Amino acid sequence: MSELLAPFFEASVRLGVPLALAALGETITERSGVINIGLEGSIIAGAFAGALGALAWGAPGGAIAGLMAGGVAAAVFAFFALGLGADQIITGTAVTIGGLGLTAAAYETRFGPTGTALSLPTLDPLPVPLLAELPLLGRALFAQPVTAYAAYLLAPVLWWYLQRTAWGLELRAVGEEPCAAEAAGVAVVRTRVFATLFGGAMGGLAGVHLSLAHTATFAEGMSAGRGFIALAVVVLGRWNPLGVVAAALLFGAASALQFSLQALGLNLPYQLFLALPYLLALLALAGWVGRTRAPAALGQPWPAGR
Amino acid sequence: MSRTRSASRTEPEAELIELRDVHQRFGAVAALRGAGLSLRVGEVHALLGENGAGKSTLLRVLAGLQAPDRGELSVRGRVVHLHTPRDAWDEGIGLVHQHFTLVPRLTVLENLALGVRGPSGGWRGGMRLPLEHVAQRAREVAAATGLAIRPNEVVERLSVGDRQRVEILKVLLREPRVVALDEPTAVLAPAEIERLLALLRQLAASGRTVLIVAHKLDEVLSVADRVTVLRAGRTVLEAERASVNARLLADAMLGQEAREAYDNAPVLGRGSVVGGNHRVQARPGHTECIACLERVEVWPAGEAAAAEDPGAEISLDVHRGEIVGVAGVEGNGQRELALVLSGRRAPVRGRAVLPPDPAFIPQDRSREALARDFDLAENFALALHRQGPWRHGPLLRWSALRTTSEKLLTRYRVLAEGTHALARTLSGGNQQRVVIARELEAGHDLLVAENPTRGLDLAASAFVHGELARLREGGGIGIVLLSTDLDEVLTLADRVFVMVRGRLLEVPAAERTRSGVGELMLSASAAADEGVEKEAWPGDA
Amino acid sequence: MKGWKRKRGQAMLERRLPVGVLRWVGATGLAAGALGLTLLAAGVVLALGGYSPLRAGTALVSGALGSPDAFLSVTLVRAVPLVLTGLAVSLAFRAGVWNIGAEGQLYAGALLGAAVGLVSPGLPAPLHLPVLLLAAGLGGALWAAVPALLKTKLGVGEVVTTLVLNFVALNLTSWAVRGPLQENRGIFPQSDQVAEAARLAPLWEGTRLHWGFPVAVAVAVLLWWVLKYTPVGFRLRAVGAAPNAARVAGRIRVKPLTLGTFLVSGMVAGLAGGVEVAGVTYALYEGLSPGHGYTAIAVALLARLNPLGVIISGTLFGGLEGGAGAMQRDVGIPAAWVRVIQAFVILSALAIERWVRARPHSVFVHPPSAPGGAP
Amino acid sequence: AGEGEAGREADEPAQFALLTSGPVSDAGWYAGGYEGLLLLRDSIGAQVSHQQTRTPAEFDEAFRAYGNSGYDIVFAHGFEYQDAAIRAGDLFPDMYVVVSSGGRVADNVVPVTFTLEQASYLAGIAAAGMTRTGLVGMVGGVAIPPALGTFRAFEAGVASVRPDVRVLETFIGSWDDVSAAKEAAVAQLRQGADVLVHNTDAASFGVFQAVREATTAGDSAWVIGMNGNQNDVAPEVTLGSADLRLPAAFLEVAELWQAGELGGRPVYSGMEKGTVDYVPNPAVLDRYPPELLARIDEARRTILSGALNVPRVPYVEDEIGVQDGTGG
Ligand SMILES: Nc1ncnc2c1ncn2[C@@H]1O[C@H](COP(=O)(O)OP(=O)(O)OP(=O)(O)O)[C@@H](O)[C@H]1O
Ligand SMILES: Nc1ncnc2c1ncn2[C@@H]1O[C@H](COP(=O)(O)OP(=O)(O)OP(=O)(O)O)[C@@H](O)[C@H]1O
Ligand SMILES: [Mg+2]
Ligand SMILES: [Mg+2]
Repeated sequence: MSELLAPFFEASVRLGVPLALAALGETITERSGVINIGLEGSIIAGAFAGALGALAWGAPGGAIAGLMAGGVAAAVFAFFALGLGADQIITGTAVTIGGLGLTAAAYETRFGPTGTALSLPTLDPLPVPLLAELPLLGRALFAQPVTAYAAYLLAPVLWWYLQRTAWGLELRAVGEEPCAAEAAGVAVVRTRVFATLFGGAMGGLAGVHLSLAHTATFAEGMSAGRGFIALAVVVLGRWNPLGVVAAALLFGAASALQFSLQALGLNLPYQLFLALPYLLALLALAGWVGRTRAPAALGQPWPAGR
Repeated sequence: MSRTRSASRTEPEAELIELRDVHQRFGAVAALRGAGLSLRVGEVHALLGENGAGKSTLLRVLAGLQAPDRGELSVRGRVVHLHTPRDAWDEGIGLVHQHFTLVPRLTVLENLALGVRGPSGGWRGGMRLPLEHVAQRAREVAAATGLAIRPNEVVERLSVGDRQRVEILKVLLREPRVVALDEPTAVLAPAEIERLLALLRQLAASGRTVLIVAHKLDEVLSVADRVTVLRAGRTVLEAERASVNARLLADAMLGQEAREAYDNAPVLGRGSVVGGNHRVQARPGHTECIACLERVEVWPAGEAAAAEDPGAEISLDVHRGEIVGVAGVEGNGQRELALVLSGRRAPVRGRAVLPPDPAFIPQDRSREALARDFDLAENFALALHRQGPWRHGPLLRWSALRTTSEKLLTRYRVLAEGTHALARTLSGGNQQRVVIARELEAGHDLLVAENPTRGLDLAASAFVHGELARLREGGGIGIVLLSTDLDEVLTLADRVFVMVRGRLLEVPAAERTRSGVGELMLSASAAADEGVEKEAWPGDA
Repeated sequence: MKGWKRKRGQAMLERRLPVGVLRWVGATGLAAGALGLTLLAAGVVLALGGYSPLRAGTALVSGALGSPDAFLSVTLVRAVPLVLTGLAVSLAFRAGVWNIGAEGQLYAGALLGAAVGLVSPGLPAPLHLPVLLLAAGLGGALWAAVPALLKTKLGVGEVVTTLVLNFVALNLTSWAVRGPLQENRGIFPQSDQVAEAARLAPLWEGTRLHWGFPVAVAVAVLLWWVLKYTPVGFRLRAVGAAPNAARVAGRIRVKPLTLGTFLVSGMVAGLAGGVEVAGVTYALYEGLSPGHGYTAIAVALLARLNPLGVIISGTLFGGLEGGAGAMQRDVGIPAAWVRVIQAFVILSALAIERWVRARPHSVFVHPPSAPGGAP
Repeated sequence: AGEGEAGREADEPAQFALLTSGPVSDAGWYAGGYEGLLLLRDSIGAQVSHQQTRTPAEFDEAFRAYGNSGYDIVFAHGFEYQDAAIRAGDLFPDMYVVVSSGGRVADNVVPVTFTLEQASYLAGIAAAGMTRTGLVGMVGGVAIPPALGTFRAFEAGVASVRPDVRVLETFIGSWDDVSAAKEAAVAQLRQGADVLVHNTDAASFGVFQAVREATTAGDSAWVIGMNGNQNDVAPEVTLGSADLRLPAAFLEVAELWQAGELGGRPVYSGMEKGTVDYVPNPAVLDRYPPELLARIDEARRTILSGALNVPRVPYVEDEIGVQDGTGG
């Protein structure tokens, strides 16, 4: 049993981590009342910049580069959506299109129009001495690349930040009732810009995981819609960092299950397996996470009526 | 934070705060056109004016929420520019808003702590959240001021009265040198108003400066040292309390001729604007019963309140041509009673026989009565769109709705850009006028009104009182008036009840005096302060 | 207007200029600057890639409306599904229903529509097309019914349920074209072609523009009229604008209204799928839509949720994508670069929109809202 | 239609266009098509153009555009174009539409079938010869006829050597989701498979990475490339590639056109024309058991001799004009 389950859990974590990273970032962004659907753009930017950086300065350098690239994509979003007060959804759409396009264009310019099979320096798994030996979940949780540990650590840290710090309180207030926050002396726009940049950087880190920690290569559009799944994960996790990581791992497990089941040679239409994660998400929503409310000011421009 | 000083030196005899020639336009509306205000250390200063005169706008300017088109603000003779509320805090100016600025989904304590950085400030200030510190201070201030709050309750579950207390506490916690309050008494029960006014004096005595906006002259005159009157955005009077009386102030606010017009206006019938509260003879021999409650329970079982007093039942008949007055402190169930009577909520237990669709003037103006982002015609349509004159078969007749709106706006003297103005842009009192105009126009058999004159200037409330009286005289409609304003209830109601813990106690004719009813209400407010009260807002499904 | 924060040191200026003007100048400058920056960035990026921004621009424009045929056969044909899905989105958003699922509803509509279109011989010719479109609408409504019921019965937020169902619909289609609906020899993942009688004829011979366009326009006008002049439409807007006020002051039963709106929104999106099958592809493919349902959100919002505006913004996006194709063919700009340009165009449009709205408030003494505050 | 080079003055260059429904930077199927286009530009000095189209609606639009600007051949690189191709052929009699692995034929609509199955069959033999666990795997992108064809042939090749060997099959539902491809491969490896073949285009890099990691982890595993020579993607673990030389095939078509022999019937391009072959990875040639290499060559010979018919998914219609709308 365990020789069958252990690899499944490992795959679940590998697939869950990028979602967790992106969704954690978006959680902070959305808690500040900003919905950044340009997240996909940040992820692909992070994946590509990570690849370039890794080629130039090795994997760690790549990670930094990816982080920053994700932030830059978010900065464009912030400039239009928060600076100019343009519609957040439209701006996010543009950033996603632009991110996918720009990375692809740069890739073709740098590696030839027909592309090349890059094999990049990788962020290798770092087994945690004793924990990794644990049965069943040991390797799944504690023989992972640094990006996974980043997700583990950030979840409680971000929860603490939101619930236990003055900044976190201000951020939540801005996302719920910006007028009230402003009246209390909170700088609404500055708070939102910070939250957006952070979210973008996390998206970039998710991209880094894809290109450096997971596949050791880059391909056009390899983010494959994970930015949008991350948006769903945020809701599944009820805008709570801990819940979000759990939801991300659940989603990862569902995807992993789909491959394991196909490998088992079950004779069912493969589309059923591909739809599995989404059907599970639907069940989860209908089941227990459904009734939560989004931050009251989510997606609304500030100052109001602008 | 950003603050720019001018070269001018601080001269000793200067006023504490000096606002000079402030102008503020909103589109076509000139909210302020040359308003001025001067505050001295240790005084209670009253700011008066009609609805839409510009009081709130002036306060928002003072609180750094509104950078005016023109005008100068000096603190202790030093010219300052307030770009953000934080600048105002830094100058020691704190504002209690007319429309609440609390975050509904945060707890009371979190709301109090919001924006309060620990003594360290900066990075470390951002890292630590001084909740226990704030709680401690809050307890002290609450004890000193008698503002009872429940720190861990989520704000959206609080009654309007409770929210007002939190708002005031939130400002006092920051120990501002200047405390500005925009119509703080509007939502408080008489007992609480007494306490608040006492508190304001006490603050002034301790060297703070208090600026209060209120529409009830008796309240104002009882506390104020000095008075400033705004009319149509201009400062028309600034005087010592001693040198003014009610009539003088009314003249200043309305302009003499307007005031006289009001006094002799037929709709008002009896009484005069000043004082405003005219006693009306209860009409004998009521006609048929228009709405009746039989052994109705208003509190959902399991709610603390119900648990306190299981089987709290209400039986009530409302007849055509009478006004049933319900006084009481919020949190004793009159909110729920209003929802049941108006057919907006089914009774928890018991039977409620109601006319087709009762008119309803709800308590929470901005959430339940108006669609803030709809224009005025659309807001009128909310209640009117099902009725003949405004329907063309299955279609809406916007032309008719517009004309009706125009008519009502002028009739109720609503200060607005026109029927296209968004409800959001109206002053508090003008919003209330729109609601009243609409619900009275709907002309149904039953009218349920919660604090109908909340936020109205005295002319307007006198007018509304007149309207209610007139409708009652007409005899076609039954009215239930739920109000925290004792005078209102005593003046208008034919029968007076007090709501205590979900029970409806009729006040015998003999005891229908301020003191008599006051007694009952005090016991009610005691009940509320015990934390019995729980408000389930309708529509939080 | 308010919230436009003045910087330190502007105090001096303010002595001379009224702040209202300052704010306006500032906001306008910001937006204008944004536009300039965006265009500049686009130019620079293209130049870096070794492509002439000028030729790119001209190709984009001429590809979209360089000739009558370009406009009719490219821009408008592409506009049809965008307008319909855009309408679906704007209707839902108007009622405060955040339906992100137009894509899935489009596929569901296409699936059911194609299924009907394939039953030949069967239906009498004159009925075949109407029934196809009806079925498409039904498909979309059914697909929307899931999140709609979850929302109204269980209180489950619709944003994610609709989003997630998009992916399910894609896989369902992918399975259908390999299963029940696969072409007769059972080889290719696509359906057979629908019966001639079930197709939308071209509007003008020689162009690709089909009767789906008038249909889309008709739906737009209808929705606009309903929102503006009917009680139901008014209630729908009220529920979207202020649910509590709608319930308490307007005595509107919010849930039935929400449910209804959700279904109609899904129906319109489904219609988009049916129209694509009946008017353009004549068969069901798994790659039928490149994400019209997502673009639709931008289309609807750009039109400020006004159904008539959707016709314009939909056509705009249609032209943008059509012109993009021309850039690849005529100037040899790779698809990747074209997407970059598209992003820049959208951002520029946003900057312009901000610029226009940055005018002093007094311009809108009477806001241009029609009776009932223009839907 | 049908007279090729005739009917145009010699001086003006031929105009060829390429349509792909994916990015040509995939270092695989689409990239091959693009290289083919560039080859035509350089070898016969044709004026070329490329458009990436995503939806059937865009297919029609692109064909019209090229037809209107008088292109001679549009290479529609994928079966998904076939219906739009027939419509276009109808509309523009003078334009040839060449549909890669298409199924429908008309006077000026020509399906080109690359019999990659032949190479895939040999790959199957190699896999069967190398597997220790008796379990091999196939990772596919989307289940389309060409992909399925190669998989069926691969299975046949395996069975021809060791009927006892089981073959796993996984589809990831995408051509560019590298992570998904990798996880699918990992799942098969964990299942015990030790030779993997793929048909996932750009996503295939994930399969290579999975095998690479497995071998560094100590267990021996092999991967076989597809749709091109991928032997140097991961030289140390790549057994060989079912190579597809699309440029050669494109050139062949262009020459047919110049000779005026293009149209009316499908073009088959396979091993016999050198566009398809199984290429063992020279870097690991020494790891092949000699008899296995011999066996592969043996099979290649029988295929070329026509004695062995590699199983394929037959998707080209048998005669001309069975389907509606075939103009001429
Ligand atoms: N944001 C705004 N947009 C447009 N007009 C506004 C806005 N805010 C205030 N006004 C207008 O400015 C005028 C003054 O408003 P203000 O709230 O200061 O009056 P007020 O004295 O507080 O009245 P009330 O006693 O009813 O509170 C009103 O006519 C109001 O319609
Ligand atoms: N008493 C009521 N309580 C709650 N909602 C009501 C009430 N009366 C009407 N409604 C709302 O109005 C809708 C239709 O009611 P009604 O038919 O009375 O109005 P209407 O203007 O005649 O509508 P229409 O003419 O469009 O059918 C109901 O579905 C409900 O949403
Ligand atoms: Mg006010
Ligand atoms: Mg009706």
